[in-house]
Amino acid sequence: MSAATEAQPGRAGPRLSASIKRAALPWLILAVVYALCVIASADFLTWHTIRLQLIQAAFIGLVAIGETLAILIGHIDLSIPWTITLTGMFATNLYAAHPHEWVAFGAAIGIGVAVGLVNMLGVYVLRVNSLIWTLSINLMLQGITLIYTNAAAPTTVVPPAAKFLALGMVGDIPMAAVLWAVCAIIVIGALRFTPFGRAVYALGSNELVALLSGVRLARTYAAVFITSGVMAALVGLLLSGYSSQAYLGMGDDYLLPPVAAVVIGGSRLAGGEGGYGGSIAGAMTVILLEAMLITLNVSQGEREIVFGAILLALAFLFLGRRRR
Amino acid sequence: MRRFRERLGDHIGPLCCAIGVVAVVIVYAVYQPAVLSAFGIASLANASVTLALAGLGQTVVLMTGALDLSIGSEISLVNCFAATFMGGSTTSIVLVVVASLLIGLAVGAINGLVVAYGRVAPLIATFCTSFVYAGISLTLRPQPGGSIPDSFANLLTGNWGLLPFSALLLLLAVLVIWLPVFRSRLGRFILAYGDNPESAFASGIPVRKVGMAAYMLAGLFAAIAGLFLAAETTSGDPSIGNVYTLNSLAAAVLGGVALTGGRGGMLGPILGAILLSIILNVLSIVGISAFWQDFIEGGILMLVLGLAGIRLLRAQSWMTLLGRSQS
Amino acid sequence: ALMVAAGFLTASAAYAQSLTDPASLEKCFVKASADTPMMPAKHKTGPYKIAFSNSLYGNNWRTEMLNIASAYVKQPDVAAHIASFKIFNSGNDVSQQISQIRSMILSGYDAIVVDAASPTGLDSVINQAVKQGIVVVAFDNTVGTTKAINVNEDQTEMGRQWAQFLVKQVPANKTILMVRGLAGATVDNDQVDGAKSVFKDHPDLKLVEVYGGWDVGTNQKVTADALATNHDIGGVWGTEGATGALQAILQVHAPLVPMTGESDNGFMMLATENKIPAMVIGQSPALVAVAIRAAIATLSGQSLPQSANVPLTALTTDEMKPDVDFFPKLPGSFVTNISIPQCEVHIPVTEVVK
Amino acid sequence: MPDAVLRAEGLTKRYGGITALEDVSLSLAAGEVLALLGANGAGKSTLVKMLSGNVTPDSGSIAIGGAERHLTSPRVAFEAGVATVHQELSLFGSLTVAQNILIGREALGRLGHIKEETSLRRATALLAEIGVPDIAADARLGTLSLAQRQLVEIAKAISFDPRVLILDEPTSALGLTDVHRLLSVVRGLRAKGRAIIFISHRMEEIETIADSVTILRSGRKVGAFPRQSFTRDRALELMLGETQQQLHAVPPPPPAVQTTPPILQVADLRLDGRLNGVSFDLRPGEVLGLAGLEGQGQKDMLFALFGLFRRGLRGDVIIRGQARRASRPLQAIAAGLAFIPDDRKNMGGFMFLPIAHNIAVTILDRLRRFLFLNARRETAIVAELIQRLAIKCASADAPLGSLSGGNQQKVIAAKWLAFERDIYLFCDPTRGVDAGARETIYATIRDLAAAGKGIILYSTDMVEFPILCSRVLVFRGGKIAGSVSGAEVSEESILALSFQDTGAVAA
Ligand SMILES: Nc1ncnc2c1ncn2[C@@H]1O[C@H](COP(=O)(O)OP(=O)(O)OP(=O)(O)O)[C@@H](O)[C@H]1O
Ligand SMILES: Nc1ncnc2c1ncn2[C@@H]1O[C@H](COP(=O)(O)OP(=O)(O)OP(=O)(O)O)[C@@H](O)[C@H]1O
Ligand SMILES: [Mg+2]
Ligand SMILES: [Mg+2]
Repeated sequence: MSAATEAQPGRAGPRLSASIKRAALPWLILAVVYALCVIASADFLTWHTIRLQLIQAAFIGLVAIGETLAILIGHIDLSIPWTITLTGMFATNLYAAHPHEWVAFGAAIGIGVAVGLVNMLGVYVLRVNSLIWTLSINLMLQGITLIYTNAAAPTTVVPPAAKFLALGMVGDIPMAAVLWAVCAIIVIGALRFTPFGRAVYALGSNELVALLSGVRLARTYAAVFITSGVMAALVGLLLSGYSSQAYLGMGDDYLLPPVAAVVIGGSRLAGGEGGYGGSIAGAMTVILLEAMLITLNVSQGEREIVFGAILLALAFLFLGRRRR
Repeated sequence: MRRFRERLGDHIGPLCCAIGVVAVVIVYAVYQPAVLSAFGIASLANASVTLALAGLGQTVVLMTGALDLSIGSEISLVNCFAATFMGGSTTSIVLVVVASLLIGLAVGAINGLVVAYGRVAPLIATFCTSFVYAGISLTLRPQPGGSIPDSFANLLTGNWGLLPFSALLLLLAVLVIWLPVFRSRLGRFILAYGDNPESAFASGIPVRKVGMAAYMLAGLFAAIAGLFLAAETTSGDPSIGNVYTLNSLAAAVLGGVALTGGRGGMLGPILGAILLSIILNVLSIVGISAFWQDFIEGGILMLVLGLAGIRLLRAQSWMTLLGRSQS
Repeated sequence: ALMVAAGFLTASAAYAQSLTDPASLEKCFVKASADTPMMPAKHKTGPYKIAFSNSLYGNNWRTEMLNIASAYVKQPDVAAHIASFKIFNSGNDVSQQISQIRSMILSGYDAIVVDAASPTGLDSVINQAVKQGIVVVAFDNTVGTTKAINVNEDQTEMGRQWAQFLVKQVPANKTILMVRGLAGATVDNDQVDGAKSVFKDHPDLKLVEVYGGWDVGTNQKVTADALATNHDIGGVWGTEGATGALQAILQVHAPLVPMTGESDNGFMMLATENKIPAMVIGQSPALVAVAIRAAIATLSGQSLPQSANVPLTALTTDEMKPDVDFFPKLPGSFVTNISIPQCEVHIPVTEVVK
Repeated sequence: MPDAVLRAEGLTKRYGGITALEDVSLSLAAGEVLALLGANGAGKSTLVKMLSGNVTPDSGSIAIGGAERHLTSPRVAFEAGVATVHQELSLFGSLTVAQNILIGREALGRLGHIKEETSLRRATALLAEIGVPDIAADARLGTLSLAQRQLVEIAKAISFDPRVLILDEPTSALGLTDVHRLLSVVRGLRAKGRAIIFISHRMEEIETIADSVTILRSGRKVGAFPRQSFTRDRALELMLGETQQQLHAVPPPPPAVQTTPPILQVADLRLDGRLNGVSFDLRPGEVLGLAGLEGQGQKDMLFALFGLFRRGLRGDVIIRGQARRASRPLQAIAAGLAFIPDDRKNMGGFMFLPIAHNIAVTILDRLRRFLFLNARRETAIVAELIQRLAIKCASADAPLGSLSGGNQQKVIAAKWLAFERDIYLFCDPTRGVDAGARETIYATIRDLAAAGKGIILYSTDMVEFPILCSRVLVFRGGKIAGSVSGAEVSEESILALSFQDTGAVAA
């Protein structure tokens, strides 16, 4: 290495610190938001409270895995909410009829894969704008869910494994957080150390160059959208476990917050830059912001204004600017 | 002949929509002949006008190659504002109408500032502002209510013989806003900018102002839609506009407006909006369960987007195909 | 279950005469306030064409309500009055519902039953319908116009009764967690107004309010949040979705405290199982039947209050009987109060769960 | 000179590390045609962009009609009386010809509405005036050919009735007759007292039309003289400078041994109108040049070989005896091809990713050990290539975008050296590349040839063919117009073949 590179510390210095800054910023934002929470209520200092927030953050964090990948390749996945609901409904129902856990989990994964493939079809093959395509898929999935369930929550029988993953404890640590940590390690590892990760960044940086360099585009697109679908499906099962039932509104909170988590986490919306590490901080930030706004009894309207304004400020300052 | 085919290619979107509208209306009339009465026609017009206006607004922005995800919130905002402050007197009605239009222009200008001058990607920018506008509507009017005087409501939603006032409103919006804009240089600039921003800049077009103007026009159309909804429901509702964000995109795309900019007219989105609005009515008249409505709506959208995509698949080189990458 | 259903059918046949019987109507339709005017009767000969314009669909309550509507109009005594009955769903889109009602006006219905997407948004189209001689009855999400008959349960009274139950059960100086419904909704404000009218006489009780959005998951989440930061909760004032609040308490092993809620099967199951002092009063999905009955009665010449409340039935944990008041074999999300005996509305469970 | 219509003083422009233009001064009188000459990347277009308000100079001043002007935007330049025909056209495919020509200056009615009829009439008159009445003013621009569009662009510039008209390679896309029409329009404008800057790589045109000649080399003005003292040799010497001597000093590689079987055979390749039946062979160790005027199909040829055309391609591509015509780059890569593009920004590299990732992207599959990338091997390969190509960088983790253009180009070549292929397609690999980097790239090409690879080189820079190629195919109109090989390869012989029917212009 040393032979190959002419040392130019003057140029390396600022760039290195810039990338550290980029990686540190989400955690800094998280620290600030957490400090605000503590000021709002000292209870945020107790492990008990942190544990509760951790479970919520895990749900967002898990779907943010797929959203991070989608954003890294320069797209977006807005079909998550009704993938969650459809999976919750379908898998619990199936489990009630065939009480084997693998049936429920198999069905969930099947739905996730199917949704991912349809997303990939529109975005990669037909080259439809991912925002509009995945939103249409979301609408379609809503319709399918309503038709399938006849708009009634069918059952309260939930696979015990889903319950355990959502509510169980490993010592003093929530199982959901453990699951999240495991998935996070896998994703971060995959993005950093595997050919797949390289392909994701290459694709997000410049699709044409990726094509010319022999990156397997279809495979990468499929992997990204299928991961997103499967993570949403998994969270659908976990949420059913968490509430001991699937219900129609269960995906409603998963349209914006995963995107917000990724954006706060420092990934560039145009793709190619960022990573999942920041999204972890982003997911916790989103959950803590919500918890804080609840504690402070801020009205729904003010909450949305604050939310939109913060996101816009972040985008304007350093996130989603177009280059000229 | 070649010229003719070219022309046909341009108008294929509106043409398909027109055929669709006629077909749907025929089905409607078979199941319910009274729909062809004055009251029936007014009902159809009232049901479509809001989406048509939203679709026109969205189209202006799409033509510059950007998009506006805040149209729904803008509609809600104006709707809540009008229902909250419109008193009964003629002066207050006029004042509130004028103020509503100004609000539309102002929120559009905010979008334009962020996108054209702040250079934030349109998708993120309007995604964020949509939350801000929605939050303002919720703060203004935490629950549905307020009031709209009958005089104003009847003025916009009534009918004169076979002629519904709502259709007149749409016609007026087209005559007073759309046509003058697109017969003037501004309209030409909007199309040129959407066609090729680099060329537009090199041709001396004030590109940032054009981008800004497009969002302001979208805001203006959204404001008219919000006012019409206020008249139709005689009240304000902070979530009333939500359905129009995606549906306005759908109406525009159905009407043959390209998401990549530089192409589009007003007839396509209007017909697309009418088709989308009536089809849901017809579905329930024909006896299709409401649960199928989201499915069918999503299906129509996917179909149209997919068909547009298939057209693109004929691109000869990978460079044109990938060059069209997403916003 | 078939036997039960058959029994109900014969029983309801006995009520055939009383569907439009003034004395029976008076028991069911209680004037909302002393100065509520009476709605003039219509004298049309039956059977009638009735349309039902529903707004939101896609939650348990609405689905059961739609099933009840279909079942009710098939009961022989009701069916005798009905030439046709059709259900339209518009979703929570006001303009869609407006255009649907306009299309009903065109179709020449005698009466329109409405569960409105907006408390004020439909007023002008309803006025138009009434002008055409159509009887309009709104229920559940009622409407502002005085041209329509509004039928509902008294939400303020409901909130008040829950609060009264709690103030008797909760020791002094404790905190009461109020898990409200949807921010901004009229029903939510009414329920909380009723509750606060009671709580204001007990200043020693501290109130903490969160919004549970009337669904189980959100209830569970916000209750868990609230439990984390409040350690002396002595009672939970819950409404629809309180099952989630109860699950949150069980989940974090917080002390079990007296609770209130609506008639969710799951809530009653958990309350009886864990022997938690609880009181349920529920907005009944059978209100739709009452509204249909109001339409028939008005058309056949009876005069009803313009705004009427159906008497409430409260149940406490010790009164809850399995397979009568709640159903251990059915999902927790099942809304149990599918009959309103005061109004002679009896719907067998088999008609609601399909 | 009091009668100078345009006077530029000390114009300088830097893009990051690259100096596009340094301290260039220029003055132009009414009725004068000034020809701007220079090799590719000499800074001609940069100068033009400053005069037209598209780029603001880092330093220097511009005066028009004696008054100093800050040309901060194209609009300001138009208002000052400068109209420009850019190298990359500034037209709109979805508008009509008339709408394009008069954009921003449409005839307006009293209500501010555009009077389309008047515009149409004005545009038609204008097109007739420049001698192209065959272009319909109401035709959609997107339906016109490239040459027709070029003429429309010229009509658009002339419609400003500018005091200064700048034409940046206006003839590169035109055939002989259109060039004649254009030159007579320029003469007419000169007669009307307009000042004109004319850029072209075709010496004949310069000799025909120019009143004075200014020559740029590497961003500097290296000569200016009246037409009378202009000779091609002098101009070439000034344009190419010492580099040329230096380059000529390196001997060309030996011609390929004709007995080895061809590694690549192309037979009657066609792509609607852009390639009209191209056939040739490529042997191992051979460097085959694709020459000709711009846009004669050379680039399309490379794109077609590398699978960049998804459809419409006919004919045979045979690699090592197997039919391997590709419709996707992946197929081409699998068939043993590598492609080094000219458009660095859009086609070359990932500007925001580390250099190492840019290089290793082609060998991801080979670096895989179980599920993971073998980081140690990657680092070794990357380091070796950085050293071999003398890529100047702070570290292999620095983003590609932080490098100078020449070094970027080396990185792009490096990624295909990492993944060894049989046939290398070089598409103008030295565009915008400084002399040192050029040498490295030339050496790389020679090394590859020596290692028995087959190489196809397209270049816009004529001088590269004699020093690199054993054989050159000259393209004209999507066909091979002729070929030269061995010692015959020279700029003159290539030019002669390129100009076979346009050579008469000079007369
Ligand atoms: N495609 C482009 N290429 C280069 N620059 C561009 C491009 N598009 C926009 N710009 C920028 O936009 C500016 C000109 O935009 P425009 O003329 O619309 O601005 P304006 O609103 O008129 O500004 P002002 O208020 O300063 O007059 C230029 O300064 C340039 O930096
Ligand atoms: N926007 C830019 N960013 C970075 N470098 C640039 C930019 N524009 C031009 N350059 C560089 O400036 C130099 C001069 O380029 P310019 O386009 O002026 O050359 P030219 O003389 O017009 O060449 P040609 O004959 O190929 O048109 C080149 O090295 C080019 O790479
Ligand atoms: Mg300006
Ligand atoms: Mg140039």
